[in-house]
Order: sequence, then C-alpha cells, then structure tokens
Amino acid sequence: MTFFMSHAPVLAIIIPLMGAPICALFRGKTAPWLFTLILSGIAFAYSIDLLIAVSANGPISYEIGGWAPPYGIEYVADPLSAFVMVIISGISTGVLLYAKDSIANEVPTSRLGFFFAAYLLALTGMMGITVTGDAFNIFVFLEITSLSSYVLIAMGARQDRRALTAAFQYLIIGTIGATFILIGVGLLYVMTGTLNIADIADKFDSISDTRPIRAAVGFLIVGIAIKLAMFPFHVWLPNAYSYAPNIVTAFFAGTATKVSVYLLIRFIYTVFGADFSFGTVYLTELLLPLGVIAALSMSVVAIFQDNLKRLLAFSSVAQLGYITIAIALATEAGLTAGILHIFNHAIVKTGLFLTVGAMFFATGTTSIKALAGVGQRMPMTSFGFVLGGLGLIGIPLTPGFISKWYLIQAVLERGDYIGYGLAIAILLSSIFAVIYIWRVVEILYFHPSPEGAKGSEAPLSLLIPCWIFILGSFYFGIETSFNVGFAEQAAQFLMGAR
Amino acid sequence: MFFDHFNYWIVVILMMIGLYTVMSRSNLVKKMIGLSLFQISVFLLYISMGKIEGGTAPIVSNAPDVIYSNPLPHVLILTAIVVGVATTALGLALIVRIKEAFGSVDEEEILSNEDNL
Amino acid sequence: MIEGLNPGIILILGALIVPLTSGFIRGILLLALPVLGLAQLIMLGLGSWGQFEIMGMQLTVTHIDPLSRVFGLIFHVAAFAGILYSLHVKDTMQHVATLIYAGSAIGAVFAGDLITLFTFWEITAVSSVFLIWASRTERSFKSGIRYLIIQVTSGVVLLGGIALYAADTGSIKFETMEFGSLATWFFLIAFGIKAAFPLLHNWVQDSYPEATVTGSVILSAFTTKLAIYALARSFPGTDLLIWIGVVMVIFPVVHATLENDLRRTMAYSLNSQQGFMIIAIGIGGDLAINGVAAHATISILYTCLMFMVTGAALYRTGTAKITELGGLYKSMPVTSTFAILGALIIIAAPLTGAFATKALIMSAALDAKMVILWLAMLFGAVAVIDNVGLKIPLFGFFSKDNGKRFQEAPLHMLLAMAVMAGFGIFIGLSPATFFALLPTPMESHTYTASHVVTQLQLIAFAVLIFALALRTGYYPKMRDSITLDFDWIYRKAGKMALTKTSSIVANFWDQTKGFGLMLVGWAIDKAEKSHGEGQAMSRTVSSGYAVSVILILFGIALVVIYA
Amino acid sequence: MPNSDNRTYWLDRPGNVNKLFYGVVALTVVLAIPDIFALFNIFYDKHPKTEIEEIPFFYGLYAMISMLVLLGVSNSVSNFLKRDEDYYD
Repeated sequence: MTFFMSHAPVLAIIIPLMGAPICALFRGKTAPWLFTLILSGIAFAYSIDLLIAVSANGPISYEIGGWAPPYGIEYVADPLSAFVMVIISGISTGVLLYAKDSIANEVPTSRLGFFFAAYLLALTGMMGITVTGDAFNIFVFLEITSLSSYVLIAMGARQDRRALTAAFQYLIIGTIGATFILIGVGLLYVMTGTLNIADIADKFDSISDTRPIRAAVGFLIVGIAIKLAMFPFHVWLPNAYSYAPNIVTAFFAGTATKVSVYLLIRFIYTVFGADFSFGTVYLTELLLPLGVIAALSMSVVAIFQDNLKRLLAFSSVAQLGYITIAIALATEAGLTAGILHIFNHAIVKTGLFLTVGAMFFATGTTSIKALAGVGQRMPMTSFGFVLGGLGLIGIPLTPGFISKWYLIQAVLERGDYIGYGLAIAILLSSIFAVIYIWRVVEILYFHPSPEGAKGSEAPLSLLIPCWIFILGSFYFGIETSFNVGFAEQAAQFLMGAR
Repeated sequence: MFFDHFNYWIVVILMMIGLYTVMSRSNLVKKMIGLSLFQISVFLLYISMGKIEGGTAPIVSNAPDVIYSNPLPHVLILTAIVVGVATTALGLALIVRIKEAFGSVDEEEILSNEDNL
Repeated sequence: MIEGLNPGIILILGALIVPLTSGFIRGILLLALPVLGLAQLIMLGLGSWGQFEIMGMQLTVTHIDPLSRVFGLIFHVAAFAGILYSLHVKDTMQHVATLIYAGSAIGAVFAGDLITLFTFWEITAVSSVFLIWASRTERSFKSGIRYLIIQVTSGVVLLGGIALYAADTGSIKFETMEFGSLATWFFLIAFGIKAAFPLLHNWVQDSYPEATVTGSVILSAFTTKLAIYALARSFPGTDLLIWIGVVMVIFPVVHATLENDLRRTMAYSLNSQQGFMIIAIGIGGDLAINGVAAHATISILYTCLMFMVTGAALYRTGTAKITELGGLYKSMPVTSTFAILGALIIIAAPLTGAFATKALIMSAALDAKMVILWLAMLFGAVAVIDNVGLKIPLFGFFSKDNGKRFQEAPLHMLLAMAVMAGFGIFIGLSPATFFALLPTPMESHTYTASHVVTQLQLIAFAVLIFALALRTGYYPKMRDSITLDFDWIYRKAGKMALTKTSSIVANFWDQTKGFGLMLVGWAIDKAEKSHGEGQAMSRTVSSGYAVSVILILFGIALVVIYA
Repeated sequence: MPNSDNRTYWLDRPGNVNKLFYGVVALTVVLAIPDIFALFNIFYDKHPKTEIEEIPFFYGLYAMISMLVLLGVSNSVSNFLKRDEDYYD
C-alpha cells in the first residue's frame, strides 16, 4: 500500500493515461464504460488521499523517474492543485455514473470504445495540468486535453452536424491559445534557464523587469484566457457546449474551464507573484473589466437563448466572469472566493447539464420551446433543474450563495467606489440569472405540453446521478467546511508563497 | 539590428503570415495551413533559442572546451512538433467530416447554411 | 421532539411529506403539523438553540424570547386555522405552499441571526407566490409575478443590508440596532416593503385579492406581521417610523371606503391597521412594544376571520364584489354571524380582543404626549369602523336581496372561523391571561368605565353618521370598478392622458416615468438587438473573426502590460 | 337551493330598517348621558389624559367629524380615482 500511496501523484495521471489505449480496444455498450468508470474512480480515490495528505503534511513533491528537479520533471501536489484534482476526478466519476445510457443514445455503439478512450485522455490531461510542476509539461497536458476534447465534441455530430464546425472552431482557437502558452513558456525559459515552476518563481524577481518577461506575461495571460473562455475569448465555448454529447458538456462544464482558471491562478500568484502581477503590470485593470462585462453581458445573452444547453453555456461564461473578478481582486479574500467558486460552480453546473441531458434523453430536444410542459411529464428531472437553477442564482442554502457571499465580502473589502460598483454588478448579474432561470422554469411548468409530446420521466440510471449532484450541491451549500476550508487553505498557501 | 536577429524576425514574419491566413481565409483547409505555419514559427523560436554562437551539435566528444548548443529546447520542440502534427491531422479529419456533412469546406458558406437550419 | 429544533422547520419538513399522502390521512397530517410545531414551541420555553458557526459567522437557528414567542404562538394558531379552512382544497401545491410559507414565517420569527432570518425571509416570498398562482388565471399569474419581484427585491435589499451590517459591526446577530447607518436603511426598506409602508404597499392590494379563497386567508396572516415583528425587534423607538405609521394609518382608508371588492377592501384596511403597529414601534418603550405584539396578534385573528368570511362568500357565490352580492345572510346565516363577530372585534367593541390591545397603543401615544399622533390614530380607528366594521357585513351580507340563494359555507370553514373568533373574543373577555404572554409584564386596567363609555361613544356616533349617509345617499356609491392607487404609477404611467386637474407635479412625474420607461424599453431593445439570439454578442461567428478579436485583445493586453 | 327560499325575513319587512336607524339614534343619546354627568362631576369620572378629552362629547364629536371627513374626501376623489375593472389589463 505504501507503494501506491507514495506514488499517488503520478498514479492518478498514469492510470487513466494507460487505460485509454486499452479502452479503445473494448467493444459493446457496457465494457468501455465500466472500465472508464473504474479508472476514473481510482483516480478520484487517489486525489482524495492526496488532498488529505497535503492538507495534513503540506505540499508533496514527486520526482518523475527519480530525476531531481530542476532537471527532472517534478509533480507537485499543493493545497490548490490537490483541491482542483479532487474536483476534476470527482466530477468525472459522477458524470460517468450517469453516462452509460445517455451516451449509448447519442454515439454509435461501435465508437464507444474510442469515445471513452478520448474521455480518459481528457481526464488525464486535466489531472496532469494541475499536478505537474513543470511549465512545458503543462503545455503537453494541455494539448492532450484539447485534442481529446475536440474529438469528444465532434462526437455530437450524430445529433447535430454543427458539432463538427464547433469542434473545428474550437480547434483553431484552442490551438492558438495553446501555442500562445507555448511561446510564453519559451520566453520564460529563455530568461530563467529552467522549466521547473518553483525554480522559475525563485528567479523571477531578478529578471522581472525585462521586456521578454513582459511579453511572456502577455502571451500566457491571453493564451490561458482563451482556454478559460474568458470574455471575449469565449466564442468557441457556447457552440462547443451546445452541440457536444450531453455527458461531454456536463464533464467539461465542471472541469475544462476550471483547469484553465487553475492555470491562471498558478501563473499569476505562484510564478509571477501577486506583487508583480498587480503592482508592476496592472493585471487588475486588465482582468477586472473583462470579468464585469462577462458577468453582465453574458447573463443578458443567456436570457435570450432558445437552446437550453446554449443558455447554460453562456451562463458558464458569466460565472467565469465572477471567478475572473475574484482573481483580479489580488486579495486573499478574493482568491478564496475564486477558488471556492471553482468548486461550487463545477458541482452546480454539472448537475444542471445532467438534468438537461436527462430531458434530452427523454424528449430528444434541448430547445426551450419544445420542452414546454416537461415539468408535468418529468417531475423529478425538472425539479432537479429548478434546484440547480436556485444554486446558480445563489439562493441561500445553495453553494452559489456561499461563493457569492464571499465574493461580495471580498469586493466590499476594497472599500472604494469600484468595490461598491462591483458588488452592484454582481447583484445585477444575479438578477439576470433569476430571469434566465425563471424563463426556463416558466416554460417547463406553466406552458402546456405540445400536442403528442414525447417523453416521460427519465430512467433511474440518469436520475440518480443527477440528484447526487443536486443534493450534493445543497450539502456543500449548508455544510461548507469542506469547500470553504480547502479554498481558504489554498488561498492562504498561495498568498503566503511569496 | 535586423540581421543580428534575423532568425527571430523570420519567426515573427512566419507567425504573422500564419495568423493572417487563419483570420482572412474562409477555406478551412487554408485555415489549417495558416495554423500550421503559426505553430511552425514557434518551433523555430525554440530552436533559435537553443543555438549558441560557435557551439557545436551537443554530442559528447573528447575534445576539451567544446561549446555545445543547448539541446533541451530541441528536445522540447520535438514534443511540440508531434502535437502540431496531431492537431493538423485531427483538423484535416474534421474538415473531411464537415465536407461530408455540409457539402462545403468554406466557412462563410457553412455559417450561412447553418442559419437556415 | 428534537432539542432546539426551530418549530418552523417542523412545518417545512412536514410539507415535503404532504405530496405522499391523500384523502383523510392528508387532512390529519396537515392539521397535526401546526399542532406539533406549537407543542415544540411550548416545550422549548425561552432560550437559544442550534448555534453553530458557518463561514466565520455565529448562527443561531432558534432563539425564543417573549417577543418572538407571542408572534410564534399566533402564527401557529393562524396556520392551524388557515389549514382547517382550506381542508376542502384538493390542490397539493397549495397545501405544500401553505405549510412551507407558514413554517418559514415561524422560522423567521425565531431566527436568532440575520442570515437565518434572510433564508426564511426568502422562503416566505417564494412559497407564498404559489398561493397566488394557485388561482390559475392570467390575472393572478401576472399579479403573482409582480408580487414575487417585489418580495424578492425585499430579500435582496435585506441581503445587501446584512453584508454592509456585517462589514460595519462584525456581528450578524438579529437584535435591536441603532438606526442611521446605510445598512440599517437597507433593513428599513427591506422590512418596509413587507410591512407595506406607504408607496411600498401596493403589492398587498394587488396580490391578496388575486389569491385563491384560502390563499388570501393564509397570506393575510404572515408576511406583513413578520415584517412588523422584524421592525419591532430591530428598530423600536425610531422616530421616523412614527411618521411613516401616521401616513400608513390615514392613507389607505379612502381607498377602503371606495373599494367594491370585499377582499380588496380588507387589504386596504389591513394596511391601515399595520400603521397602528408601525406607530407603536416608532414610539418604543415597554408599553408600546407590548401594544405591538398584542395588536399584531388580534390583528391576525380578525384579519384572517374577515378574509375567511369574505372568502366563504366568494367560494359559494363566485364573487366578492359588493355590487354582485345581495341578501347573503339568508343563505349563509352562520357565516354572516361570524362576519358580525369579526366586525365587532375589528371595531374594538368592548368584550373583544382589539378593545384591550388597541388601548395599549393609544395610551402609549398619550403617555408620550403625542396628541396629534393620538388624534390621527383615533381617526384611523373611526375609519376602520366604517371600512370593515360596517361596510363588509352590511354591504356584503345584509344588503338588499337579489333573489339568489346559496349553500352555507362548509363545516370546516365555519370551524376555522370559530377558532379565530373564539380567540378574538376570549382575549377580550380575559385580557390578563393574554397580557401575561407579552414581552414585558404589566398591570392592565382594560375595563374602566371611561374606556368602555368612550369607545362605545366612538362606535355609536360613527354608526350614526354611517346610517345618515346611507339614508341621504351621501355614502359613495359602490360601482363595479377599481380605485387607482400608487401602483398606477408603475402599472399605468405614460398611457393615461392627464386630466386638467392633475398638477404640474403629476405632469413632471409622468414625464420622468415616461422617460424612465422609455429608457428601460430602449435598454431592453438594445439588449435584445445586441445580445439576443443570433445578434452580435451571441452569434456563431467565423473563426477568423474570433481570431481577430483575440489578437486585438492581445494587443490591448500587451499595451497594459508594458504600461 | 337557489331561489327556493320564500321566507320573509325580519329585515325585509317595511319599516324595520327605520326601526334599526332610530335604535342607533337612541343609542347615541344614551351614550352621551355619561358625558353630561361628567360635566357636573357626578356619578362618573372621565380621568382624561389630555386636555382635549375634557371637551364634552369629545369621542362622539370626533367620530362624527372623522366620518364626515372620510366620506367627504372619498366622495370628492371618487370620480377622479375610479376606473373600469379591466383598466390595467
């Protein structure tokens, strides 16, 4: 057991990575799914072990192949990365519980092996990004995630051929983003002569005033912002989320952009250091307006959407705006709120996308108009959606409330007019959220079902995972010691790091 | 100035050509070519950084005081090249599927097609 | 019973079981829940329970002191009677909403901190709207939306206040506060919306009459009184409240006189009665706060009772409009008797509860040497004799026979009325028993000769004028119409041509509003043009365009970073 | 049992409404008596809290004035404020 524990950081990555090609060999409906579920579950278990160990004993460093850093590649599990790993593998496992019937409905059985192989690769990539302590390794894992996610999104083509163009557009934009990150990492390497993140961070102050470093900051921030779907770099996200298979959407909504948020935090706070990021190069002034516009404008866009998945996708961009605001505040309270919202939004949004997936499963559509009267036909699913929607709005007892509370406390902490303005913007955006959720609820419940409408309640295999997420979100909205505790721990660690 | 760093200028020019192609062409295949050019410019950037003037290839020899070029960027960029190839292959595969589904490889045409769905 | 469980939570949790039951069992369950809650409340006694820390803030889920206990007791009684009254309803949604609503109101009363208060506060808003929507008409739907927006706004303002208050003082305890800071203004507005302060009041008259027969009974008991409780807890002795209260007492009575719809008449009158309590809170001091608690209790009893009798009339005849009702006492003698009893309570006739409780507030005003205030309240007391005491029984039940005959109200409705009327009269017969429950112990001299005589004089002369006005035809004619109120401003502005009598102020108002509406319309239009489906902000753009945007932003980023 | 009730009720009989009215008038007169006693300080003590209460028949007068004001205001604004039932729809 000690072997498995002491290699936990790398095993959490290697197991799904090695599993992927094996999975591609499986045929049939059940085998690849079950295999993927088991591997994801193992990764989840390792992540939890890691998080417990890190929270008890401080950061864990793992040297790949026994090569000592800074020459070898180092995997580092610190409070932030362990926390994000738990989120990713947890969401992935939860979504997989749900996946079996849902995906069999949307992807040809003959392709399921490949589908789940790509799924495992995406999981590997995201876990790898969080745990690696090597800047170039980040790029590699990022591309593993990206390439597999293009494939996963394109798998939606059987339902809607626009999945193909969405995937292609994501490929173009995503590659540009990843390449920007590659350029940034290269420039950092040129200036510091090392790729180890801790090492770069050590040497950063001595060379921080040079022009290549500033260019590197620009490339990295913009590159990450593209992968993060920060407004206005979000153009790929709504289409990709709308046309991808439902479980892919649910999986990515909870994880893909969150990993990029992790990267943003990692670079801003660990590599550049808060003093440089906010004192020398004014990242607050750059990110804050983008966050505010995203929170407001994208919420308004969500109000007008006709497709439920697209509505939720725009809502995700708006929620990422909150996180951007939180990070740009450059305070410990802000950082806590941001990290907290990564967790809270992940669980709520995944739950919502799963309920929408169940509606699609039963009715074959995600057009809001066509879902009229679903409240009567699918009471459990619809009620799940309503509860999830409450979480998105931020009603007390939901995690949305917790993170909004922290965020508002954090912006008010500024104590100036910008702080009050931000608080108003956040409240305004919440009101928009009420409107777009309400619009859906109204149609689900108060409009009569169209003549001869299909669909009765979704099967239990879909309902139970949905409700796990919904009830889980309420659990974390009430008993907040887990999410708030680890978010605070991570924020303290990051602020104390330099 | 220009000739001192002409390799970097080439990187920049290639990058601009690549990005401009991605921006301006609506033919998806041309877009992919632009994207590849853009990536390749970054490969050149990495390779240029590793070069040390007067340095030889980083092969162990017994001669004293040999200056080697830095091999690490070259190794790194091998990985990036693989990624680039994978991206291009995937992109082209998608283009084939798009052509099957929409009957066109022109983005403008596809978008106007989509509106009529 | 679980130690320290907030009684309101029993009702809320119970509501979740209701959909699983039906028929007889459901009836038993519905009635048992308020009784259980009441038992829990009585067994708990006074004190604080359920304290735990969350996000570094000290929460107290259950906090019972004498003030909250009075409100909690009457809320349980009202919940029981309201449910009894609605036993015939087959609509599960209404039962669930009723229980959650009543439970959250009770929960809010026993909230020991602001976060708990806010939570229950919002649940009352969201659950109660279903009682309005349960009418399932277009009108009630729209009215419910307006109601919900206003109620949720109250919650949002409250939350804003809490955030500021926590930042100011570092405490989230729900206790008496010094009025003045920005946070307390937020609280005042949030409470004021629910208490139906003047200009914030229209949701009452807008929504209560649109609710179902049973819904309006239940609505009338909780929301406004919860706000009274919140104000009494946080701002006793705040002078501003006195003046708000005076306007509140006087402002709605004209509307109540003119109104044709019995339930809307009640809604206006309820508003005016709220004013008495607001004034008393403004006066502050032990006697006045006792008066608030006592009068709120009685007020719930008679308001519910009157909504019950008008509701019974509506239930049997299908209308609650004076012009369409006639000779109802012949068909529904028992209900009519309860209407008279309710009227007697509401006009504070001796031997009824209000006689004892209104006197507390009146003498508090006199003790504080506020004669003008006292006169204003006396005017309100006369007005309520007219509006409810005489108008509802006479016009609603004893008006000229129009030949139509209906059935007497169902037994369970009559029982529910009997519960309310019984309590109302019991308190009047034995005020000392009730006063022992009030926040501060005090001696009561309810039945002095002068008090009885003066009150009877007040009633009798008001009746005389009422009778004279009827005989001479001076009393305003009831017409099948509605009466404009301040909500005209937000429901109608800009559409109505101004009559020549309207002043320049009104003109200015109109223009401002018109401009405001135009601005809002313009904003929505712009938002739709820019953010709508397929518009600039949400369109599927070509990847080339997307890349250009990225590069432009990259340029901006570089400028910022190099700055 | 719509329209089946042909009983004559007390209120329906002519003159009874008048009786009721005169009853009210008589009641007011009876209730004014204590104030008359109070003028001569016999039998009944008002113990007023304010000067204004010392005016004879104060409560009766004030009730009448209040009612007249209320009805007067109501009558005068009635035409201005009344609208059709579906005004807002």
